[in-house]
Amino acid sequence: MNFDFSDDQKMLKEQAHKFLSEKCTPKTVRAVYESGKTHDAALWKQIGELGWAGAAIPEEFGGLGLGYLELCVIVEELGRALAPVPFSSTVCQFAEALIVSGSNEQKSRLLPKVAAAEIIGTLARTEGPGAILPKNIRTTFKGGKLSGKKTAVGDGMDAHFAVVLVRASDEPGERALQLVLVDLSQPGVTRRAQDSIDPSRARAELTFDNVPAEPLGKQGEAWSDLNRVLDRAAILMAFEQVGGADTCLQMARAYAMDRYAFGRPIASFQAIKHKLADMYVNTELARSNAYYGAWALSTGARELPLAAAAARISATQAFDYAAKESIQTHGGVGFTWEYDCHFYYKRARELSLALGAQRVWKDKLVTQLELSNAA
Amino acid sequence: MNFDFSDDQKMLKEQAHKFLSEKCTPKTVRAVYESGKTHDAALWKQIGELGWAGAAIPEEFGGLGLGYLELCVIVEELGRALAPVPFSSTVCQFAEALIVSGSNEQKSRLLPKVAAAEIIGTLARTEGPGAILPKNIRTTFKGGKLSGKKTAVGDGMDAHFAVVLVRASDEPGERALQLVLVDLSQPGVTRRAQDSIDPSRARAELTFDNVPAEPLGKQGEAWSDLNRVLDRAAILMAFEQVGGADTCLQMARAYAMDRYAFGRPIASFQAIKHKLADMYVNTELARSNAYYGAWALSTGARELPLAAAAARISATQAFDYAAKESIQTHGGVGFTWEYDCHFYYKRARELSLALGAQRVWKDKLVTQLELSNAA
Amino acid sequence: MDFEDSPEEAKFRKEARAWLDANAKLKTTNTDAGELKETEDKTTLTAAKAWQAKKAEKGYARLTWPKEVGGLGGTPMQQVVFHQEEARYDVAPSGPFNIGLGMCIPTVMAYGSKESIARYVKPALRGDEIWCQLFSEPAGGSDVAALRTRAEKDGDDWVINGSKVWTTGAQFSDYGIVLTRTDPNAPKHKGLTMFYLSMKSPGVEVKPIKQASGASGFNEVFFTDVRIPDAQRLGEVGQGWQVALTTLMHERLAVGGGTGGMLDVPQLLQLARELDLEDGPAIKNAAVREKLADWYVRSAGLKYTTYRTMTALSRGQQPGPEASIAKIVVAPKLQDLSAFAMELEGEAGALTGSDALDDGAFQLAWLNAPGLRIAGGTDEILRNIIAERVLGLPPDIRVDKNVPFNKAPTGR
Amino acid sequence: MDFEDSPEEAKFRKEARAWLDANAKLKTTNTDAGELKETEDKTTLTAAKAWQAKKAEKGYARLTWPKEVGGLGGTPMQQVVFHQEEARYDVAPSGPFNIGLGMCIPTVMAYGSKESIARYVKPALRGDEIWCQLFSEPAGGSDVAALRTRAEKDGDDWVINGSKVWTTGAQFSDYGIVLTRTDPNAPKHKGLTMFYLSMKSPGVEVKPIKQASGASGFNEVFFTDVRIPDAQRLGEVGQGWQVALTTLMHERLAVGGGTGGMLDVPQLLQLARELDLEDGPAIKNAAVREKLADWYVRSAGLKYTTYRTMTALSRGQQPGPEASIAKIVVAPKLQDLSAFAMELEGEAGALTGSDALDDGAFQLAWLNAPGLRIAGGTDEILRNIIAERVLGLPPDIRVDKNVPFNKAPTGR
Repeated sequence: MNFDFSDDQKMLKEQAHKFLSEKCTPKTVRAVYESGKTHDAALWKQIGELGWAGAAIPEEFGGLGLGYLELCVIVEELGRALAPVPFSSTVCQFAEALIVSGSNEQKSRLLPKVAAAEIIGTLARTEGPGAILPKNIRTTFKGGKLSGKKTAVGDGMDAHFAVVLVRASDEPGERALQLVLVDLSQPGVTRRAQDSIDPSRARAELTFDNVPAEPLGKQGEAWSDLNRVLDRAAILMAFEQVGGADTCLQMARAYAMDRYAFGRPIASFQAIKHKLADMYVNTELARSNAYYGAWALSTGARELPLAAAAARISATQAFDYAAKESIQTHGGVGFTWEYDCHFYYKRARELSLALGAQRVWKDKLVTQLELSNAA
Repeated sequence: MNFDFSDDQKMLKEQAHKFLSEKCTPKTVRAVYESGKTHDAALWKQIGELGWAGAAIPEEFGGLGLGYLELCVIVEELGRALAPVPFSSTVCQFAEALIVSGSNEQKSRLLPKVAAAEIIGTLARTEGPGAILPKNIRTTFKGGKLSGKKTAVGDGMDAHFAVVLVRASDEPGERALQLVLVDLSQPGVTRRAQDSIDPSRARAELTFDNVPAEPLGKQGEAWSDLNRVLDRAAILMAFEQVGGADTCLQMARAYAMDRYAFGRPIASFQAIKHKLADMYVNTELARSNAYYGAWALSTGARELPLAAAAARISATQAFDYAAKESIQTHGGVGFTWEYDCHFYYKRARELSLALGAQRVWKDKLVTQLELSNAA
Repeated sequence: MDFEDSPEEAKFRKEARAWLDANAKLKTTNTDAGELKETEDKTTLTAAKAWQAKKAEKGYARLTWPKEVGGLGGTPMQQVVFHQEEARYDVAPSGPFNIGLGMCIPTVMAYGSKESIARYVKPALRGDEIWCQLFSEPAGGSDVAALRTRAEKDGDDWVINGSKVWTTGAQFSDYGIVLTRTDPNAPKHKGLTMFYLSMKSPGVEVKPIKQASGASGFNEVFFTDVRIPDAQRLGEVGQGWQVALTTLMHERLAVGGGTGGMLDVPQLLQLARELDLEDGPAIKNAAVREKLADWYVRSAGLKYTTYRTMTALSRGQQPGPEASIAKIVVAPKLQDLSAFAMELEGEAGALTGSDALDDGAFQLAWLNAPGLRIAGGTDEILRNIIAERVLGLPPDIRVDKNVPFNKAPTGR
Repeated sequence: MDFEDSPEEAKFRKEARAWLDANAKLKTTNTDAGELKETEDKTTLTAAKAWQAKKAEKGYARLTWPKEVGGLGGTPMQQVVFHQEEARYDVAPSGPFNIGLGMCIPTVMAYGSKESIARYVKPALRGDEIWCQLFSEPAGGSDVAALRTRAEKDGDDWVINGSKVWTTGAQFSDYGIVLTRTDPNAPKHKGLTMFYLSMKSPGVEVKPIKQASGASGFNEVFFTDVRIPDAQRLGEVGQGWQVALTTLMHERLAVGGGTGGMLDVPQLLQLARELDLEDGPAIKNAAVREKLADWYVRSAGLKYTTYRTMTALSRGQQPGPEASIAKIVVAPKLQDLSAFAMELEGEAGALTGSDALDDGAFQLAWLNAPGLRIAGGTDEILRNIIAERVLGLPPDIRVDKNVPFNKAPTGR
């Protein structure tokens, strides 16, 4: 049995932790919130220099080619530090879309820039509230030109490139869909900043007016490709969520030990002790599910879709619970702007919505159970 | 504002409470469990003499004609005492079926016997696990003869009469259904005792082989009639559930105050205090919803279906929680046969299933909200 | 059992309606004006004071108070009836005066001198002067009595130093009642003394507290050598906690009751009707329907619990303990329900404000919910209160009882 | 990261498999034989003893024990591997011996005389003699150390009077270790002394405890003037609690781990496939699917947590605290999941045994779930343990700490 990260991977995690505890403190997050900036450009640049963005990108495409297990431990630390950088959108989503659907030429052209964090990329799926279904996709791709509107696009104000889900023909259902790769610096692209739950993961509305774009992968395979990308992103971002949940637990624990009421640390009251114990249990379960996802992702196992859904659901539940009960443990100061709790509360919700709602993943999971018949 | 029972109704409740705390102790319930009997015949007889079974039955049909508010307070006390008598099946279900669908002749013939608790009646709907839908009803009624099989019939071994949901024609859907009234003493009726969660509410399988029976209400209206009966029974039995939940809270409270661990009553530990507080909150909410149901039932308000669903869901949740957490509060002794906790745990589940599962009532409730548009 | 007024209530409702018709217009929309942020803006405040004054002339400002002090000597149920009727009209909020009239002035009336009663009650009733309550401190939190703000005797005066927190309305208040520690060597509850003071006194500084939502509904108040005469003492020296208890009892009720105008099942039902999920309209989704039902029975249960409480009032009885459950039901439900709504919206649910569905009402509710679970008693404190006061369970073990306050463990 | 054996593990697995092939048949069905009720029947017990003896000859009965006492001096991971392999074969349960070999005999080995070790270890290992653990008492419960069973010195003997409860396997045990109070004037933990004794001693009476389900998995054991020589003392007089702590540590792990063969998501999935609900097949119902997913991620999370623990063992490290979460996840889930299954079945879900779907497996699980939430540490105690031992939070305040046991509050 060898179901844990290797010593080298743990060392990499430790290095990432050390770097971020110096370069990405809660002050860093607060600065982004209060400056009105969308992310910390300097930190993003350093992350590029460290090669983290390319950890899982093959060397032939300019990455370090370390592998996904290495990327997972890095993402966990980014999540722990609430790093205000476009890592998830660029590395966990955009890059994975290229890896899943991109041609060699497309990969060679863009992955090296991702690996160096020279570009920011994003994935644009949503056109409005509710379900994302083939029939709801109105953005069109005709004669190489992209037209339409996407909303709530992650890091949409900063992204240089986007992978966009579009309708490429009038056929019904999935067959009409296509993923396209678009350079957002072109004329015809209009961006509008949108207010969102987590300003350090700013979202934007992108309008396309006959913008030249290139197909990414085959028409008709876009829907299944997209779901493969989402599965892979779900596993990576589950580590981000586990990291966040773990920080909430540690913050709540530290505060409860330090805070005295009625002559005792509030950590000595069962209401607090049992709350923190539940946080711990949820986070451990989420961590174990995330590990299984990491294994599936790193080996390309056929269990990947099931592992991805389980990792995401478990991590989302753990982070949501830890973030809100950390505020509760802090009491009055917990919901003030001055304390950091609300950054995590907002990030937890942001990450829960980023790759689609819980119900979608729960449905996916049970579908996989029905297929595998091995719950 | 006059949203509470009257002083007279409260006095009646007090009398019922006094009577039952003498005549129906936990020992009475235990005796039924351990004797292998299905109910306490002597207690049932006394309840008949007190006229409780006829509290809401009009005087013209041999009842006291007091009204439904009076019946509600009596049922709450029966629930509180876990009375091992066929009151719910006979009074809350069978009698209500007669009142909703019966002809004057049928009412005159049977309601007086119900009021005197001279007969036991029941409602036979279920033919197997899962949903009860028109298409699933295979029991037939042709040429005045009843044939087929019903399962998990409440008090089925003791009932003298049953109201049975049957298929009276080959039309599709509800139109084929009919409620029929059948005398179970006739040849062709076979009863088989079934093991069930709550032996003091014994269930049985009833097989009908060409048994003469009479229509109750109109064919085609059976389905809506049945739902009206279930709504009315749900409100009455919500009081039974609230009574049971309240006893669980009182038992758990008394034990927690009396039981010392680590040199203190376990009632002084927040884990127990907050558990009991939650029991209290759930039970108060359930009580208030039940009151609203009582008002709707006693006035025949058009809000009755919504009130019934809310009362039932709320009361089921309160009793389920109180029963299981009362065991938890008792610790080791809580799940022994020797202590009484398990009687309530089992009764809570029995009552939750008796009138159909939670999901059915939740769906009903939302349907009502959609209609009323006044959530 | 019914929802009808008693004859007296019906009669009073008629009077109240007549007066309201004569002095205000019926609401056209169904918005709740009771929000604190609104009262921060000056014009609303001016309007509020004007409306308050009108009500005061008629005795409606606090109609349960005796006539001598400007009330009508009315019943609590008449108060309820008036609020029900007033809520139907498009009038300025009475929020800014609730704390003063609900907590501070009753304390002044109970413990103040004839002179101070004569001086302060009427202006407060008319809304000319607004009062705030200065109890909570950074060091206190749920343990209110652990406050550290010192009041030291200096001749006939007292000199106050320290700071208070979570003070609602301090930014527009003229006066406040302040709980101070006058004897640090006495056990926690025994060394306290209550005063009232002008918020305009030299050395009083008010700073708004920015919340996670970005808005500010509370303040910090700092006291630097604030000098007040002994005549502004309420109750005996060292008896401050007894004085405060009455006040606090009112607060729990006030906050506990203040759950109107909140997002709830109707808004979620509406959302479910508008949204399409993967398997069709959200309102047809079994999981959504179960959630709607679960939350509805809690909201309805609470609504009818309130009716039971009103009935007790209407029958001239003490309301039962069921009143204490409101906030513990409402606050967690709001947090879960609003998060669920965001999940229904999907990725677009991360948008807020004008970019979001319903102008981000669910998102805003979700941002405010944590505060609601804490302000006026955390979920945990409220469970303790229900366990101890309603169910009569033993209090938590107190290690700081009978210990001099300055010797009690603080971890420092 | 993978699920493969290390070379050593692979090698050992091969050996174990070869031995098992030579001595047992592979399972045909997938039933879990570890149930206690089965071991109550004599034939199963005889078979269990025979199989245990076979394993003992090879050193597989407790292969982590040193060779001198009949083990193989193997690693914990080899123990895990052997259990994995053994579980694939149709062999008699080892349940009856787990408590003796897991808790009692290690205590004897740690505190017993050379003679007693020489006398008792081997027969227990071979299953010739079965041991039980006699700690819990009616007055104790979660507060184990509050036990009252007295042991009084009489010459060279001790005379034991009192009673124990929740004793697993007492009905077929030959010996037991018993924790007694030898000094009621000392504080709770200080007045205890541990002994071992023959369950056949005069004055020992075993009575089964009937549970809510009607079955009996535990016993009460009564001691009336049971006389045992001082030579059967384990550890010093008054040191009983220290002796017991090792034993208890093992118990938590044992019970915590014992969650195999339980109803879980696969069975519920199967049920959902078979049942039709109002809106079609249960498996298509969104609310059912969400429940399946919620419970699946907890089961899977626990499974992979166990893999992490095994990995630590495999790497020769101490397993992390994550092992302590098993029961707190499994027990409430079993209670909720089984109740949910009954709800799916509707009114027919109230039937049990042969009249119910799947022979009432869900109904039986629901009847047993409350016991699982309590036995071997209640949900509440386990949360305390996680909070204190894993997160390092302060213990609950102890009012009975340095109080003489017979002066400690009992409410009597």
